[in-house]
Amino acid sequence: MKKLFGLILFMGLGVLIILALNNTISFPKFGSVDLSDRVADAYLDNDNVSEVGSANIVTAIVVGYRGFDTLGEVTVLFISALGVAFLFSFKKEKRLDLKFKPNFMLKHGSKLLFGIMLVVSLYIITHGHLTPGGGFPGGAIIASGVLLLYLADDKFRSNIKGFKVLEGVAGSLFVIIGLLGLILATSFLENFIASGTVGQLLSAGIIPIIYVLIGLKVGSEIASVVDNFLTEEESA
Amino acid sequence: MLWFDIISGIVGGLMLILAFLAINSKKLINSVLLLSGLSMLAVVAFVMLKAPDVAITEAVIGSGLVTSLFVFTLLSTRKEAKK
Amino acid sequence: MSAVLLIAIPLLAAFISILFKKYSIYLLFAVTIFNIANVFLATEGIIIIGGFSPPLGISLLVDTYSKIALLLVNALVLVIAALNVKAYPKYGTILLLVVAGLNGLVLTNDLFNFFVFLEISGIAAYLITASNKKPITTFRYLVIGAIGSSLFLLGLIILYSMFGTLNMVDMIKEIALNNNYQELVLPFTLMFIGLGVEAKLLPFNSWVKGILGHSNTFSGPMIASVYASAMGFVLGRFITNLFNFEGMLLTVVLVILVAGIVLSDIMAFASKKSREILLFSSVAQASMIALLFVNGIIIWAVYLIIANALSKTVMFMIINKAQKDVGSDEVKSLQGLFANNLVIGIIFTIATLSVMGLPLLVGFTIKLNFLTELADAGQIWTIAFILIASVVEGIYFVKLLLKLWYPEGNLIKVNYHLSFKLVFAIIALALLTFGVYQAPLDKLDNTVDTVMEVVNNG
Amino acid sequence: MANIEYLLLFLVGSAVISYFLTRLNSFIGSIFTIFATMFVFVSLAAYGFNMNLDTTVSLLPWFSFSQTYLGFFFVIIIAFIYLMVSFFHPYFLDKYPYKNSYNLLFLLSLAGIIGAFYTDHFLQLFFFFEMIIWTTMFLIPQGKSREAAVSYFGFSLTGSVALLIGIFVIYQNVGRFDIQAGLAGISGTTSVFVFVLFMIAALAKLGTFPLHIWLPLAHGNAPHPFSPVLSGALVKLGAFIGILALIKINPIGPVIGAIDLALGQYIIAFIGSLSIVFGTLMAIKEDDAKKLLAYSSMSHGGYILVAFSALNGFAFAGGLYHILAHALASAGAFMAIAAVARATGTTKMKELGGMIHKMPITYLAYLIAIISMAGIPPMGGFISKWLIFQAVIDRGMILIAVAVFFGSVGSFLYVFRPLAALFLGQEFREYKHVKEAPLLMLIPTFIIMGLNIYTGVIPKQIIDFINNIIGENTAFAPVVATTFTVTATYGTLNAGLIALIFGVGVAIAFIIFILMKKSRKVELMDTYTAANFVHDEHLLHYSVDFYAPLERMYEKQSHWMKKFYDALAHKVKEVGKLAKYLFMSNNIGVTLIWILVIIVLLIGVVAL
Amino acid sequence: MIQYAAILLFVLGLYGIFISTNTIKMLVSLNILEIGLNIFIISIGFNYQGIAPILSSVSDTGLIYVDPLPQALVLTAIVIGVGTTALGLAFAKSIYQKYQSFDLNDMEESL
Repeated sequence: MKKLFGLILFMGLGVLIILALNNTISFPKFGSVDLSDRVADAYLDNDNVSEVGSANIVTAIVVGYRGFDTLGEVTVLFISALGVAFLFSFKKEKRLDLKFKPNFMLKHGSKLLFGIMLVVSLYIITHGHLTPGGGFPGGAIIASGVLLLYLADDKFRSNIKGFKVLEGVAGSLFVIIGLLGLILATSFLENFIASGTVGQLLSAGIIPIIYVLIGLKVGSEIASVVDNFLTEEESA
Repeated sequence: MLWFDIISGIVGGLMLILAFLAINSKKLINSVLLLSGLSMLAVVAFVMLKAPDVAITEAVIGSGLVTSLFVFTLLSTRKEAKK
Repeated sequence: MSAVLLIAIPLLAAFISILFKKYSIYLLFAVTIFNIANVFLATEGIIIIGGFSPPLGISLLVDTYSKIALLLVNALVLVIAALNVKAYPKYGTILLLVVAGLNGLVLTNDLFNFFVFLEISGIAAYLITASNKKPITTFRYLVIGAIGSSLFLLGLIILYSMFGTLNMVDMIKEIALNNNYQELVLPFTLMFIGLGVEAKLLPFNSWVKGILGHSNTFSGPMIASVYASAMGFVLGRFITNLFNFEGMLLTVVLVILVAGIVLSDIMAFASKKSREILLFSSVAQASMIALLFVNGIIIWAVYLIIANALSKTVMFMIINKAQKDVGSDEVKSLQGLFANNLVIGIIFTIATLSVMGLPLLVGFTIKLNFLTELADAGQIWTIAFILIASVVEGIYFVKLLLKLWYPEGNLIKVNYHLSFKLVFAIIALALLTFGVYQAPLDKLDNTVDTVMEVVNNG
Repeated sequence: MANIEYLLLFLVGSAVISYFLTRLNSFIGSIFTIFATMFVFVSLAAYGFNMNLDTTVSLLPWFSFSQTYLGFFFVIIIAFIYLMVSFFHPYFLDKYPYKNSYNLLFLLSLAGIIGAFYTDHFLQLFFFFEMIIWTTMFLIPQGKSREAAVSYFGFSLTGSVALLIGIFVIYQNVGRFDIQAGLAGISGTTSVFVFVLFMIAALAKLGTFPLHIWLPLAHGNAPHPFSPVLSGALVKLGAFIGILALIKINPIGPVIGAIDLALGQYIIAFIGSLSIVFGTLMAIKEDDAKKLLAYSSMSHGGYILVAFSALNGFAFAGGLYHILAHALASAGAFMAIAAVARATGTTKMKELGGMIHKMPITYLAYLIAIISMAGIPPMGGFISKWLIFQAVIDRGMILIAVAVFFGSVGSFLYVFRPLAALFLGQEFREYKHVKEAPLLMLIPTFIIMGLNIYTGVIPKQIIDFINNIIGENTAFAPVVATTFTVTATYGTLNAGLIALIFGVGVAIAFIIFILMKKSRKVELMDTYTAANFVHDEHLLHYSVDFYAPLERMYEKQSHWMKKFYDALAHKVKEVGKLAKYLFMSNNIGVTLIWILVIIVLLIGVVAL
Repeated sequence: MIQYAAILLFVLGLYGIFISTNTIKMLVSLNILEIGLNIFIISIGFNYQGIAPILSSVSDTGLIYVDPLPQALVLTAIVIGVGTTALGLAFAKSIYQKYQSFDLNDMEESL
């Protein structure tokens, strides 16, 4: 009864929101957005594009125009990784037992696969300013590789301390690059390296550098979260 | 445009159905897997909406990592539940 | 110095601190002290980030209003962390992130950036409340908080699609040009609810009971005073500059807030647990602060935030410490708490009387002044409701005070550390001093008459 | 130092000093308090009568003061009561749990009172009101009961909140907080509104009929030396607000033709008379002497209300006179009972008896006080009641006149009960070693005794001063008075002559008593009835079940008001629980529903 | 169409949180809500004629792009969502360790 009642109620809310949006004249109709009166128009402006130097405008926005958001976003991930570690900090811990015997192929194949994934992720991260992708998916792929290792081997335990160091250093470097912008240029996170030619690998100023840092940070954070989820308190 | 609307209608409808099933499924693991499927459909939607960056990220993070975290949580408690 | 350091330095310190876990708390002290100094040195105006001019990039906004907020937040975090350094030493990194998040909330001039900081401080708050050892209540807080921030995000996205900008100052100008309030009701409602969840306005705040009702000397003051005051300032900025409630929306918001005040006080009246009494009182105060902002009484709302933060810090710390030592927060089992702790008792009494708004304390000055301004605005019914609620408030606080002062049966023993007494005494003295000597308040009055000077200037 | 501001600062300063002195030694601290109070009283008396107090403000910029005859009349009475009571402090303080703060709060509340009557600004009036409330609120629980303090605080706060709302209504209409201008500036519906709010404040402070529950609780359970202040001094704040509402605001309403009186005033007079009747009936059955006197305070509050709502020069004068007379009488009575309570440790009538042998002076003080209270010549209470009767009859307010007479007769019935129970009758064994109160406590006893008689014999100076107040605040004709007489509509009262006759009568009776003294002291158990020995000494005590038939009559009805307020508090609590259930649920779904409701409401109503 | 579906997904997420008492279910619903929100955000920048906002070279002119800003926002929002979900799961797990259940109704003293 509660389910039906709730469904009607909340679907009603959804319909109401849709109706309200349709009634709003300033709200553009789906599929016919006019960018000319939006900030986004400026991002696609040729002068701005060559100033930032990133062919992928989304990357230009994520790391360039709204780099501060990204710093915050990394921080969110950082703090939730911290929190997960905080909640799972037991006196004695052990690997979660997945209860299946990995065979030889799986054990070693997974390591090979991990290597491939690492390379792929590095490619994605470093080409973030040219092609879709970038630090977040790249970092996540690194983490997925680690996850794969965990799944393939029941005894596998990564070096959490290493992740922590990587996480801390990458994060610090991010902020330090930002501060360098404040010192060398005029404002925080400002680009202080020549942008180069749009479309080339070594272009877009600090964007690739930051994206690499983001990739490392995201990767290590998610990996440590995964690690935390795969440990449990050792029952004595 | 018409094709876009038709396909997006199908994708949207499927997503709604998956979401409803995920919410109402009896078993938690089914619910989590349905969520993963929903996430995959979202990737399709993102691609259709010309957002490749988002699609990649959602594919890796949304449907991959989040699902595995859910599964791990369920796994880690499974044997205790049997007791 | 650039105001961006107020966010960047705590973040840097937080990232570094996980490498040196043991020293994180000292890093926190250094950073908050640095921040407090920085607040005085920071240049006012729009601070550009990333080298892109405002509508393109993210910018920060520094004015007197945000400086007061920053000062209060950083100083309170410093004090609360210092007092809890023995009991809760592990929270250095999280507190650094809290500082960064709340500073960002107060400073940012970009709606989406605001959302990001809302999430940072929100997640930090979940972790702080994890120290309550009540994971269920924290989980509930997390879910409600996530819903709230999602609603906020939905609202701001609708605003973006309507006006094509995320910059707050820009947005305000665009909205003024558009001049059709009808269209803004949906996004503003969503955003107001989103903020209301975090600012614990009444119908959206069911998490408060679980969180503050089981709080300890650390989480209690952190949520009830640090977060409450930061959210109060933020809510003020949104209400006075962006929302500018009109028509039906104004009516509904006023009703929500007035009902929030009255009902929270009544709920406190019905409570038998000391922490519940305090938490309902702070819910009432939060609604009161929002009500003042809605009515455009900025300066007294700011004072109310400050006074409330100070007194709630003291009250929560005293009660939560007693709860920890006694093992119960029922008023009945805390009877006679102050019989052995005279100084603490006097300080608690001063803080309580200030919240109640009794003469000689700063709460009275604030109450009388904002009531006068409400009367100027013709809100006689609001005044009546506030005052009727204050009768209820007075009665439950007096009941609480009398029970805490007069022992029944065995004397309970609670030991307060000297540092507690010292800090609290200073706060109580401040409440007393500003209640009697108001010249400095009047001076501030002239500088904070607008919440966002930049908007008004051009 | 005749500057009000300095006086206030002096009081605050000496309050702090007294705290530390009392900490050192409660006796020294109390002596200091006496001197501080005395200093304030003397300064007020020396300069205030001629309106010579300096009202300039230099150190407290927020404040502004002005002096009126009306304010001074109240201030000097209350300051006097404070001074008298402070003599009791050295002997009582040691018993209280927080004796250090006793003197501090006592002096602070005096500062509040002086401020309240001298300010000319509404918000400051409220400031001082609240200050009085919270200082005294912490004094009361030092006595017997904490509930009493909560009840006192609750009703007082209700009153002051009503006052504040009224103040803001005035401010909204007049645009300023000036008391005189504000009261003069409102009219029409607004003035009715303000009148109602102010009257709520007055009724709450005065402890009259619908808002009287706190009175017996607070008076009965307050520390013994504080009860006289409460009853003699603090409730008079209500009378002050009442005057503002009834005389100054005086809203134009429908006029009742037969008695030529506005409906508002008539209602208040009716409430006053209800208060008289209720107070009297409740006092008759009360066993605790202090509670009995508290109910008598309630009925006297009714007299004051009736007097001011009659809108008549004699009644106005009578009301003011009654404020003075009742302050003196009730202070005297409460102080006598405090002295007894100090010696015996109880105020229950059935546990006391025969104190006249041990404490004759206290007995005399009590006797004189209750004579005044009952309105019997030659005490002050007689003159004031006489004036009020004149006015009530003059107005033709039949119903109210009946109540007023009933109260007068009723007070005979109850005031002598404590007299008989406490002081007369047989001695209890356990009080064998009781002694008369110490000299320091007898000083105020004597002074008040003297003043009680003075107010009843020589009304001239008092009436003259009251005439000043009449001239200042009203358009009524002044009351004609000579040294010993007062003249009203239906004749002239020669108080001096009556006192003389009364004095002669007493003297004759006393001589007869001395000459023909044949009484014999009987032990309590030294008696028997119906040939049975008495085993339980308490049962024979003749104040027990004195009005048993009467009591049985309204046993059931007596507590309905209290029940009403208890039920109110209970209802509020239930609303709170309901609200907790509705808003503070553990179920996230409930919050979601609220979010949904508000979005739907706003979008549905506004956006679509 | 997809925009409406997004909003309906959003409210379905709310509905899921409304009806479920199970911590895992709540987090699943929260994720549904976030997916809906993300699609909605992307959809407000969509244009039927638009192409993905990646330039092949600077000289390209006259092309219509979809709004890149919402995409950047969603990128951020997704990661934030993961953070919240991970933390929520961690809390769910610690609730489980304390009460041996994911269902909040099973916990008597849950207050």
